[in-house]
Amino acid sequence: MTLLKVKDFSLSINDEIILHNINMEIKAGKVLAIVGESGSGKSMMSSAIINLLPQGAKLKGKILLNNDNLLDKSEREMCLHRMNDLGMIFQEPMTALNPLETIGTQIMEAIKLTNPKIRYKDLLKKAELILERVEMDKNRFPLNTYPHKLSGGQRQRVVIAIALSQNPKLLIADEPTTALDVTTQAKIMKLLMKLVKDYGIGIILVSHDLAVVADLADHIVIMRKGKVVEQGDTKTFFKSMKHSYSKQLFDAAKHKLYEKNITVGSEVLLEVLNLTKEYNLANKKPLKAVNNVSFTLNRGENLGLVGESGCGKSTLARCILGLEKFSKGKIHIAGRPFYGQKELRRCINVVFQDPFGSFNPRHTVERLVAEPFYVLKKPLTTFEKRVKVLRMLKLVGLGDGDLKKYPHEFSGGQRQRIAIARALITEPDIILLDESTSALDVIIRTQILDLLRDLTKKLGISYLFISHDLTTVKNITNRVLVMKDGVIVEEGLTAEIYKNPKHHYTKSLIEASPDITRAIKSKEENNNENTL
Amino acid sequence: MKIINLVIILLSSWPCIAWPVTLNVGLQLEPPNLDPTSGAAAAIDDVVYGNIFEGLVRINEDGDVQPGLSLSWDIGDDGKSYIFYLAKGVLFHNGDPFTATDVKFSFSRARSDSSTNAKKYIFKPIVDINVIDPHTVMITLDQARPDFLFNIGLGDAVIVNKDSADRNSFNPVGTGPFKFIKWVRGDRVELERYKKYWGPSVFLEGAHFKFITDPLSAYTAMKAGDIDAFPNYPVPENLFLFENDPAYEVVIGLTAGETILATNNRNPPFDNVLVRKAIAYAIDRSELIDGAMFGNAVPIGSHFAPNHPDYIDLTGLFPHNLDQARQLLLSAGYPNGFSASLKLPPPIYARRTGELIASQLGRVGINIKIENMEWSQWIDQVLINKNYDLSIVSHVEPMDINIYANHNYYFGYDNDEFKQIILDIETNTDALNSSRLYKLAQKKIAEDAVNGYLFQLGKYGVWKTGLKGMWSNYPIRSNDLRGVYLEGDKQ
Amino acid sequence: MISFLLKKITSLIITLLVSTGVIFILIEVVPGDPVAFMMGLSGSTDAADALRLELGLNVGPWDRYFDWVSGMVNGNFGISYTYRVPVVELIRERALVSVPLTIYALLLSTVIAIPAGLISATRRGSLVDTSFMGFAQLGVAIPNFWFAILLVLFFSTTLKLFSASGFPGWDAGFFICLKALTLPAISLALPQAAILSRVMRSSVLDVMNEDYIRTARAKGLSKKQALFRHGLRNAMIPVLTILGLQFSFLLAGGIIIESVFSLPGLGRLVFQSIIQRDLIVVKSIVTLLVFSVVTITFIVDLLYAAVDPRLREGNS
Amino acid sequence: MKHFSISFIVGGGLSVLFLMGALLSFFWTPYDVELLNIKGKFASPGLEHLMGTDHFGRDILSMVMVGTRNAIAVSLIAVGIGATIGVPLGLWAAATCMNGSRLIDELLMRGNDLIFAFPSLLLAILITAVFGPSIINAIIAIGIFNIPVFARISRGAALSIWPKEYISAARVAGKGVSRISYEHILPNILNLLIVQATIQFSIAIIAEASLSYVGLGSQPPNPSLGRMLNEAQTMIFFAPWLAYFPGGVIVALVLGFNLMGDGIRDLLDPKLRQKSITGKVSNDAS
Repeated sequence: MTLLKVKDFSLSINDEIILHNINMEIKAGKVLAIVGESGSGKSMMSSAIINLLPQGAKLKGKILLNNDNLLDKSEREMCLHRMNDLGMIFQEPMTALNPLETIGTQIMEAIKLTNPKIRYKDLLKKAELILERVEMDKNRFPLNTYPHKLSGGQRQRVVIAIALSQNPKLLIADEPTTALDVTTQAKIMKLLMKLVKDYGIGIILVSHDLAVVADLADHIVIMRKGKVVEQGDTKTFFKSMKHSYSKQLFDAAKHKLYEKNITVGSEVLLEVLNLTKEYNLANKKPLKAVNNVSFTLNRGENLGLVGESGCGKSTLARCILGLEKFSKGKIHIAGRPFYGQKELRRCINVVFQDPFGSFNPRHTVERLVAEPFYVLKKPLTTFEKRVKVLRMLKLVGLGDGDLKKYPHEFSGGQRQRIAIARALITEPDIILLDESTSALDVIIRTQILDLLRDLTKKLGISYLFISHDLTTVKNITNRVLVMKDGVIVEEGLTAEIYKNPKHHYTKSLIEASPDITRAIKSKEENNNENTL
Repeated sequence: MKIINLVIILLSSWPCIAWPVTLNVGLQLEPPNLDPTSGAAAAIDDVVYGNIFEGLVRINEDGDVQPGLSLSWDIGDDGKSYIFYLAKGVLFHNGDPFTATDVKFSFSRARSDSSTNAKKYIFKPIVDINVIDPHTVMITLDQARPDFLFNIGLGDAVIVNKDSADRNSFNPVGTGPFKFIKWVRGDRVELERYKKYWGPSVFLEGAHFKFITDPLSAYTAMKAGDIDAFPNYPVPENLFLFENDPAYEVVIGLTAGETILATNNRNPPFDNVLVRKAIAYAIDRSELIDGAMFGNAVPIGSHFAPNHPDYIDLTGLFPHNLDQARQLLLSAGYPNGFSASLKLPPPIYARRTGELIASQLGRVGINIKIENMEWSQWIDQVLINKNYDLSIVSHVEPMDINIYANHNYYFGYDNDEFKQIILDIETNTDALNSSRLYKLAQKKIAEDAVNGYLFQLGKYGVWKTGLKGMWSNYPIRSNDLRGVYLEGDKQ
Repeated sequence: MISFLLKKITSLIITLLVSTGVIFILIEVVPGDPVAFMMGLSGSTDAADALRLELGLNVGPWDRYFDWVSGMVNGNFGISYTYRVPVVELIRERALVSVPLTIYALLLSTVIAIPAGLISATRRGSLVDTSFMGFAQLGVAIPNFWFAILLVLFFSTTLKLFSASGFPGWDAGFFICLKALTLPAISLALPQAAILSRVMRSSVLDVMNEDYIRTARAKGLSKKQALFRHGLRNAMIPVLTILGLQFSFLLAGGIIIESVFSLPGLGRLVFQSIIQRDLIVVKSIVTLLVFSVVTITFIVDLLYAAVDPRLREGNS
Repeated sequence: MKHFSISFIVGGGLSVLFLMGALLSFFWTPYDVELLNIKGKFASPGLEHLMGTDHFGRDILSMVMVGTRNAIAVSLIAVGIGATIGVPLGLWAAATCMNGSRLIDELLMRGNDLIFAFPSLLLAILITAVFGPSIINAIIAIGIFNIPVFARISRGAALSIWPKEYISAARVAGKGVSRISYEHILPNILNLLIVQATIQFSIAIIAEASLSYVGLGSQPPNPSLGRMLNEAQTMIFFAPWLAYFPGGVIVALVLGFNLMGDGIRDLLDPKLRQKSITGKVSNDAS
């Protein structure tokens, strides 16, 4: 039976149309996935249902919860609905909890709201029970734990616990796992699905990645620029989808493997020998962020480095870039020991993750891209610089007109192109790609990856691609290192590792990482089971 | 016999007193301590003189020497030896009886090497003090000193008690009509009538001296009725507001403060008498008095108090005349004037007069740069190191024309003729002669235009109507409250 | 927590030591001789020398510094040159006026500012908000001494509601003293209240944009409930800082107000002492003020820790 | 571009007005401020003297004009001193804090605390006790207390910029700490500094007024608003204009600059701007 029905719903904020004529429907105990890129309005949609919108929001149409229209409700009535019927989980678990209150009080507050007459003893019991429900061991995480003690995943569990504690009929999860590691992501998703089954809750799952939701959702809604592009039952959707955009998303989501016809030279460009980086923390024993790591990167080679957040991959990168002093070991670039000296710097450059953070907002593209010229021994004239910059911009697919523009005038994808231009401008032998595509929407991501692949090939540049995301690494590297807790646990040709990973961690990573083809397969399988 | 008169006056006025009251007296400066024999702060005498402490003799409102603890005295023909006949049955506030030994103690203490008495020079001439009997004491001087009697009437020469002397600075014990109760530092000193006072009993229950630094609060406190009397109201400009208010009485008297444009006679161009005369001509006293003192001051032509019998009016000596001034400057070799600094101490009269003087001298081409400074800076730079051109200050010491005889004083006036005059004054005993000599002295420094002589600082008494017996003049700094009473109903 | 405390305390002590040095040097270079000041225009020189001896001004600066510091350590601040009483006693008397005044003013400003800031934050953009913030702007702009004068004119001379000046002393009774301190407190409090309310407003606004408020609202809390249960304590953190600063500022900043109302407070004492070159008093008071500032910042830090668990573990 | 807020317009208007008046006073004032005319003292405001005359018969309007000029000059220079010393210190502290030795950072910040801990007015008084009262010393006294303010704020802002990836990029390009501070950090914290400067400026105006009120600061015959107020006190009962005009001017001046400061903040504050771009103003549910 229909739990929530969105009918001809439109939303505008300060007369700027955000959502236009949305129709969707979710049944109790089912999962509805809203998929779209940033700016598609998917988050606004979810906020609209629970009516937590910015000031100046105007809503049209109907949002029917059990056939009564939420849009007619007064704020007080809405509060009651949020208490009893609706729960919400947000994207950013790190800030979603009040830092000054224990998780216990925050959960119990929620419980007390739904049944105010509950006795304190029962309240405690219920809170602990719910924490167990979200698989938080009450011995490791007693109720009086403060949020800052918890990891992102654990906090997200607490947020879910809060939502559950009011046993809602509908749970809205806005990118609940985007900020988390793949393994955690998988766990959280599993948890959510379990809840659907146990409680018969309806879930609206908002995500930017088709692959994430493909095997979970019963119904998929594709959104773009505030409109619903296409929607349908997951079983049939992927076969029957017509809209080009849906197809794009689909292609972006299923990653083809990297063609292996590259020639790896014998010349060693980068050599890392027993590198160790220690941080000594106040009144704790020093933490080995990078622990005795060794590897080489040959000319023409495309090396991947995979690991979850906190595994030390970024620290390793910063050491290689000469941004951090390392405690032990050696780094050789072009056969010479590297400790941040200028003349070797020109051999290596970097593309960072955040397309917003990686440019000085007050500099023009020309100045930004030209910055690396600073390493050259004999400085170039402004003219020479401009010529080179223009050529490079053309290579990354930007026009001469962009020369005098400022970063904020570009989209995320374009910025990443500029970043690449900056990295390549001094024609280094190595570029280091630190999560360079993680912040991008799936479609853009594939484009950027293609660009990278072509360019590096064309210019004969080798790169070290650092990422938390196996699938990305998979289709852009020919060799891969898997890192965990500062140690490289497995190393080998990409294809090999994906076929039969040796280390259990690598296994878990591969299983956890969402893969749409696999997802669809599994879906069909359990359909068949149902039909049999 | 003066005493008798006083008593009669008091008795006659007795019936019209409603009832005894505790008087709130406003003072601008808080005394640093309450021992008049220590520092030079006039603020100490403001509170204690005549009220808590008494001397052998007492200076009264008109500056005359009156019997004090010594009811009468004989002076030897040589003018060197004094015999004082002390009052009997006098008790210090701590209960000790007052005897001749206390006199000996007090004076010896003031003369001793360890003494920090600012006016040690008073006791310099004493060669011997001997106690003839408990109520008779004889003091011998090195030579005749006509000003000795007056001097031992000053606060610095009051009689203190052996046991309490060292604590007088914060717990003063004297023989006066009021005894010290407490001192709320920064706010007030409380006095209470001393029941066992030897003299005629006073009318006031007690007195609270409240210290009000801020001139605005002086006005508001008065108007709000927090204060009954302001013996020396700090700002002349709003006096008229009280004059127009029937609830208040304003009595404008004189202080011993000759306000002068102190001039550094050492340095050029001021070592040149022509220049000094030029300045004298350039000064427009009426404008000063009108502008800076709002009309409430008396012009002076020399360093002498106008209410003193020996005073002669020399204000006409250099009448305000710009052309004369320019002429003199020309002949002195400064055709287009010169520049000089004018260092001003904090008091309002100095600051205001300073600004006017600057503009007045500016008219004859003397370009003045004003430098305001606090007292300690002023004392340091002007008084001690004589590092100044011009300054404005009021010399509040009574009968202090003799400072001109000291060529090391900050004026730097070194004139043998004048020194001789002062010497004569100090040694001579004949009244007539001394009067002549004083007039001579006044003339001399006026003609040499040692300093610019501006005006005698007024004493602006403001108090509630019906309050009688407050001093209207300040021959010496004192707010002797023994004769004060409130007429009519106490509001 | 322990390490946090230790760190704070050490920095506290160091600051104090350095400050004593700075103060001493500063005072040493101040020209003008207390003795000369006390002797006045016609003081005799040998008396001055005697006094200098009595005040122990005849020894070298180093000795004086060490005497002073070591004295202060065991609570002996020396004897005032001019008043001839122990400096400690002087300071005690004056502190009995200044500290209550400061607290009074602070209370006033908090009582006014916190609600005002809260209301204008919750009613952002409304008439109330704009008018409150308008007042705040005005409050910041008015020099407090000027405001004080206007207050005196109106309440003392015109309405005769309050006595214009002076302080009766606590033995005269609590409420009488409170009355005497009211006008000064108001004139001190106004600008502080203005500043505080602005801070309060902005910090509340910031907090209301936090994710955890959204979480709270998703629980079904109304906007106000969410703010009061989850927002306020977070919002108070910056406000605490300002309060700490203001306390120390008011403690020292009373000078002008104290003289306008001729209150026997620390400010006026030190001002007087500077004029009279009672340098031993100046030194001690300035040191004390510095000390109070440092300790108050220290206390504020402790309060942070009390409010914020992250600081309690010292991992921040 | 975002259109100007009302506060900016009002504040800017006031500030410009006063600046003009102050500038004008360099070339022309209705009367000579040093011209004393006892005969014409306490003239109430009228056509002859728009703001009346004082106890020396000086024209208040002229004095207010010059006084405003002095106040502005003192505040500008004082804030300038604070900024030119404080900002580099702050940047340096941040840089050292981010790269290796925290010691210098610690030292600098402790020094800041020390200055902060000093009662400002007292120090000013002491300074003038040492060097004698003068406009220069007023500037120094106020300037000193602006140093830690700017040091702190620029340090804080710089610390938030240092982790940015474009800084890493610059360092990958081999740029040194000082160069980065100058090329990348400073331009990006400028807005903040400008806003702070306007606030400090208005604070300085009040400070200058207070100093000259207690007789420190610019010396006669050179007029100053604070001293005018002080002199006016005792005459306020029969010549209130003596106090109202200078006082009003101070208030209006400070008000103007504060409002302008707020306006500038609204215009420049990166936070607000970002919001206006992304339109992400989270749950202000009505």
